[in-house]
Amino acid sequence: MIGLAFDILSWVSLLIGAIFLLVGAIGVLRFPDFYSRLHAVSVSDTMGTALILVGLMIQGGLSMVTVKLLLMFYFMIFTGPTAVHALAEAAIEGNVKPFARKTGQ
Amino acid sequence: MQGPLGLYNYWIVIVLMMTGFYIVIARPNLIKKIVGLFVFQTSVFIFFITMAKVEDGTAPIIQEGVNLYSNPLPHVLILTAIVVSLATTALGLALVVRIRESYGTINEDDIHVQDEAS
Amino acid sequence: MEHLINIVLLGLLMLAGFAIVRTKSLLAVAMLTSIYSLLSASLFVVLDAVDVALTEAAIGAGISTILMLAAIALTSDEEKAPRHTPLLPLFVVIATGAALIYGTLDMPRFGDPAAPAHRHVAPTYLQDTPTAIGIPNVVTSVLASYRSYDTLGEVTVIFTAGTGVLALLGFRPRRRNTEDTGRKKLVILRVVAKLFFPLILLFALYVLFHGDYGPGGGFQAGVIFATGFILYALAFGLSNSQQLIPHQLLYVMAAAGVLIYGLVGIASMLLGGKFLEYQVLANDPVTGQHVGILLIETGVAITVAAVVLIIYYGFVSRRPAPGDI
Amino acid sequence: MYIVVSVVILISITMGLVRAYRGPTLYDRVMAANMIGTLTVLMVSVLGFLTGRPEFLDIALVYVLISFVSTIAVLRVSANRYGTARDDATGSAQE
Repeated sequence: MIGLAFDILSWVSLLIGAIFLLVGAIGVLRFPDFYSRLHAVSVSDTMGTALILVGLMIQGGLSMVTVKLLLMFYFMIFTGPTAVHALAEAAIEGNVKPFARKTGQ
Repeated sequence: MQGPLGLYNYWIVIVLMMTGFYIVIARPNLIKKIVGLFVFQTSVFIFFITMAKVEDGTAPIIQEGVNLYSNPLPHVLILTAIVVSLATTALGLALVVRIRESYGTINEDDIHVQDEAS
Repeated sequence: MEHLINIVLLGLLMLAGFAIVRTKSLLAVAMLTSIYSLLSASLFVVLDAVDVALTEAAIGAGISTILMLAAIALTSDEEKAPRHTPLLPLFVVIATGAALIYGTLDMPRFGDPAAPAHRHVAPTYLQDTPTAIGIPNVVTSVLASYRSYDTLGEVTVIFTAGTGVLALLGFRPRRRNTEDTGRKKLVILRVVAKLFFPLILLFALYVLFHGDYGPGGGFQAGVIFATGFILYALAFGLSNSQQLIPHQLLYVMAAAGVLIYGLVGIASMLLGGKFLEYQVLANDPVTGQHVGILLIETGVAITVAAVVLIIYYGFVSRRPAPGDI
Repeated sequence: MYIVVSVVILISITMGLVRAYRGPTLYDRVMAANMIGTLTVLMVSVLGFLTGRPEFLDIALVYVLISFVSTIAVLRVSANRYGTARDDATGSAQE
């Protein structure tokens, strides 16, 4: 019974994480300019990653696997935002203009 | 998968290999050529690893209760080949940097023109 | 089900290859190469080659890409159109590809357990490794024990490449404080780099010593070690990272690794065995194997780390302007 | 369940690859490469569970580090190459 509850919990977590990843990827593909696409990336970078890793951790149980997943979680929660921040800064420096609506000058 | 369809993996790898080969022979930019070489090398690695795969096998790290492993020998060969590919890439890029310093360009066509002029 | 993932990954690889051919900006090409390498590394995981996947990720997607970026920084970014029509190369490529595909028709089908490649020595390695070598990772046992001559050659190749790059590019030490230390926009990167630097080195040691039991080993550990220093150099500038590890020390390390490897071989000869026959290194043959594998893996890691750093510093220190990569 | 997640990840990687090919700026490509790196890490972790040998997470850990370092590296190169005059000013002011 407890096992089933944990399974359902991890599946829900994995599924919601997958939805976040998909939403982020669609955003990266469809958004009109660089900065909004960067915004979409951060969705999959933080929420999607976190939920999928949590789902896997529930599956892993109390073991070395979960420790490694926690370490990965720690790494990714730092690297993702740092990389995105560096990207945004480099883009500003490289004179990438934000998207502006053509009619409302 | 039975019949010739069971070979699809090799065919795709050959397409990849030819992509790299095309970049090497058709593009005049020297760094692009090295990228082509890199693509070629990587597809050769995929070719070998494909050959090592055994249906329903698992990674060749011995574990209780597992009987069928993939072939470890190609893995060893490719592991060392990847390290050699690093060595060749680094040397090639160093040569490109030196060529750029003496010719002022990394375009093969321009280098030929300069060579014929002198 | 794994077939599906396999096919999709191969399709993505073709897409990436096509994008590499079509893209003109070399920095973008380097990015696409990194993606190509990451994708092939995940393909290796699907095909059970975990050690290879680890190596490809660290070397192909990591160091090779960084070296390409450093070379592009020293040369130029845009690619000129070729002067000749691509028809002849296209013809050559298609003809070669057709010949190769014709050649594959006689090959055993994908994943066939009865293929000749799986019949010859591989079963012996898989069967004997737990008893004769005593470690679970067969790839490490073949790499470091059964075929340790090969690996010695490999380490020498790496050493030679380091020497070659050093001869071609040389090394120009930087004066201190010529670089942009303390620029505000790097603050976040610097904090994260400070946080990660010791962890990366620790992780490299884990990969080195855990290589007997899981994916890993000397080559990967050396590259990860070097990656840690490269991250430091990217965040804090070249001269600061050279204070951390002076280049004279790197020369010594590059040679010392190969020497450790060779000396293990000579030690086993002096103790009455053959060259690189580890059984004689301890009272118990299995313990001897353990000791030998650990020693030579350490030697490999030292050489690889030193050579990768020599190559990286060689490229970066050639930039005249105060710039970091 | 793992299958569903890995298929979703593969679809997302495809979208990222399309973005990396289409550009239009270098930064878009770097962003796509970074995203593909993250997705690959997740896929390798999920694959470990799918094949029943989850102890191979070391590979995923290496991927995290490598994709981070190469993203930073390309940004530093492009900053040195395309950076505005502001960059050089601070550099020479300190010399």
